[in-house]
Amino acid sequence: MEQEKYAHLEKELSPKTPILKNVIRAFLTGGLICLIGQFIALFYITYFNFTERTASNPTVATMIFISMLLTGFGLYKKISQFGGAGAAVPITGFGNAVVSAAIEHKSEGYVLGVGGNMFKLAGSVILFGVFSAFVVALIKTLLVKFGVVSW
Amino acid sequence: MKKLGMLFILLFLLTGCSEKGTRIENTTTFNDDQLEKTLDHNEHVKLAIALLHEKDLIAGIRVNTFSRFQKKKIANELKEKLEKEYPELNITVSADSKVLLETQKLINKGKEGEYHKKIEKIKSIEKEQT
Amino acid sequence: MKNGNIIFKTMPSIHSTGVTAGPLEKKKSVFAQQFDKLYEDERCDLPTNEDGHRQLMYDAVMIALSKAKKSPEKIDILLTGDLVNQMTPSNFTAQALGIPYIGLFSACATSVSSMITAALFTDAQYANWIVAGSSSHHNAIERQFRYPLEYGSQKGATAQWTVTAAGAVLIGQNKPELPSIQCATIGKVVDMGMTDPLNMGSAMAPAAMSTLTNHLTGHGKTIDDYDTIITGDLGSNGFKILKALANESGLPHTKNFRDAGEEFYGKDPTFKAGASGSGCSAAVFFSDVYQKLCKGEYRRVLLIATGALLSPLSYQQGDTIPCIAHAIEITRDGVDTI
Amino acid sequence: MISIYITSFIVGGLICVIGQLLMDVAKLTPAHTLCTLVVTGSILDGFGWYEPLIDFAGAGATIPITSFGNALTHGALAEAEKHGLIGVVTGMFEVTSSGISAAIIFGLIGALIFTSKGNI
Repeated sequence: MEQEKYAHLEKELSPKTPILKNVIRAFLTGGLICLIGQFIALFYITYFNFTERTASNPTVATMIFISMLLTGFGLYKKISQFGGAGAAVPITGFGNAVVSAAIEHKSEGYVLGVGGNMFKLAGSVILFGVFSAFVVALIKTLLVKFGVVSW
Repeated sequence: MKKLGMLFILLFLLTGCSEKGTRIENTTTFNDDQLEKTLDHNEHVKLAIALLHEKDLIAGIRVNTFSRFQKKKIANELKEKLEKEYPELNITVSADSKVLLETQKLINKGKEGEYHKKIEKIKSIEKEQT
Repeated sequence: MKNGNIIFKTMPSIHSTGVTAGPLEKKKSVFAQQFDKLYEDERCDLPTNEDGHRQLMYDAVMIALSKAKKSPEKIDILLTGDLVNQMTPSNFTAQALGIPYIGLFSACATSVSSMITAALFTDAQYANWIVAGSSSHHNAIERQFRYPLEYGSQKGATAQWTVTAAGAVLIGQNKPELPSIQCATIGKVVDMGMTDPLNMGSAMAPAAMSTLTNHLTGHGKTIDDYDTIITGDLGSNGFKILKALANESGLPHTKNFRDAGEEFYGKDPTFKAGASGSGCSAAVFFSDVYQKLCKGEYRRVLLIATGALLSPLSYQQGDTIPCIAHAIEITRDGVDTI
Repeated sequence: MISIYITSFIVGGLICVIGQLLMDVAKLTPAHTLCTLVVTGSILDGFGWYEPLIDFAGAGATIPITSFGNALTHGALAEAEKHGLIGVVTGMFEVTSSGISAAIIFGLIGALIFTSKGNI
């Protein structure tokens, strides 16, 4: 049998991705995580000297802390299985990627294992975040210099 | 699950329109009628709490849900407007809920002796960037 | 030998088997009762996953030996394999057992490829007693092939769960009352251009089909000659495709087809398409199938173990997933039926 | 005050829906999806569109990974405004350090406390 014909057959028989179901679950999970973030932000705004803008830093750190606990107790993968991108896209998903890699590679020691592999999954997010930020900021700065746009 | 989504959308639409409010505390001799009018008449402002003390005017505002996209611009415009109306005052207008919250707390406590110190603190927090 | 089809003239027998499995298998596998040893701890009370993996294999071999009242010194060759890089769990097992050893890699088809090799050694009279087997350990394999265990990634309906299990068989000269290896087919690598490492069943199904057809034509058999034709770890999706391929290629029916991967966790939807891993086929073939052969429920079976020959490197470089399937025919009928 | 919770839920949820569609429809791996979102966030900030979204949705915009790209660009732009071109490089982590430092610290603490489990 040829590859193309098989690919056709395989596509016909394999279960379809339940996109609508996944999307609804992602919406609810992601929305809920952000809602929890909003409550944490409110907590920092109300009880500490943070404004709406500055509260996002401690909020993010707190969310990552919660994510560490959920990851360590083996719950985050269950949330992810339910929520898909709803659990991966929030910063807690970033935390999960870092913490899970760190926990997994503990057996190779703290330097080569944890240290060397911590950003195995999350590293690409940092790389592309930093690089795109560099390009965007560079373009904008140059455009401002040449008077095309203003800050 | 879909029902839950509908409920949220409904709530979302409902909260777009809630009552307006303006509260002003004045410990100075400046006339605050114009201030009240300016705050009241701004179509974006849902709630405003302002405090006039010595040389300071501090106003925390909350804007309507869909005006939040441009809430910094709204606060800046208000500030410019008020600066014209009260050229002698140091004016701070912020749409940050922290400023609103702190100003409200300050007024509710009502200890005039603390006003100056607290106002300076609010101003310094407000200036901090993320 | 022609086209990979082998006939074993002396019909080496499977004298005993040993199967071990982890705690999740103890709870969730429908075959748990038939396994010889089940662990309470997923690392078999050892520090790392790989240590646990090694213990699984070691215990499986020792159980198979003790059932036949043999000690490791009496064994001529050990033929085992697993999925960890360079098969270190198997290597350490061989070191601990002190048996002359060749490591074999056919991914999840190692259970059958090791049996074929063992039968060849026995048939050629180079060895009296050979232990063959394979194993896999969920934690050790997942972190190597996919993500860290605690990383949350949404698995689709075609994903399979690598089992924590090991199976070993003791193969020796023919003994008429024991299940014996009559013939086998060494598979060819089949690549249908599938690239999704989370849908291995559909990558492996054509390999299984190719080997099945080759075995039937090469040995002049029909599917009705077998009480069951059992594949290793196609999972529900791959198994469905295999049956479709069988219908398309003109096989009369697929009633007696089984798939160890699909059955392993009792079609529990939390395991998605079912079980996989080189321990999966070994555990089922050497427990359920072997016991049914011994009891006489099965007279003749065809075991087809399938393996996806990929590595994390190969699929990240955009390569397709080449697959292999090896078949071995085991019978209770005496030598006279050849 | 209630409305910020609703907007954060909806906007956060919708960003995740975009992520889910990238995974299910465009067939991207989770890593590719996250990188795409980060780059999107950083480009949006280049146009000055992400900050208004944060004002509108609060945590709904700051918690998804898009805000990471936004914050990196924002830091770089803020420094560039003050110090010119060199600020593009120096200002990048001005704003985002908290997310990364928290991830590093809690990652190590997590590794100290926990071991991974192969449960389902």
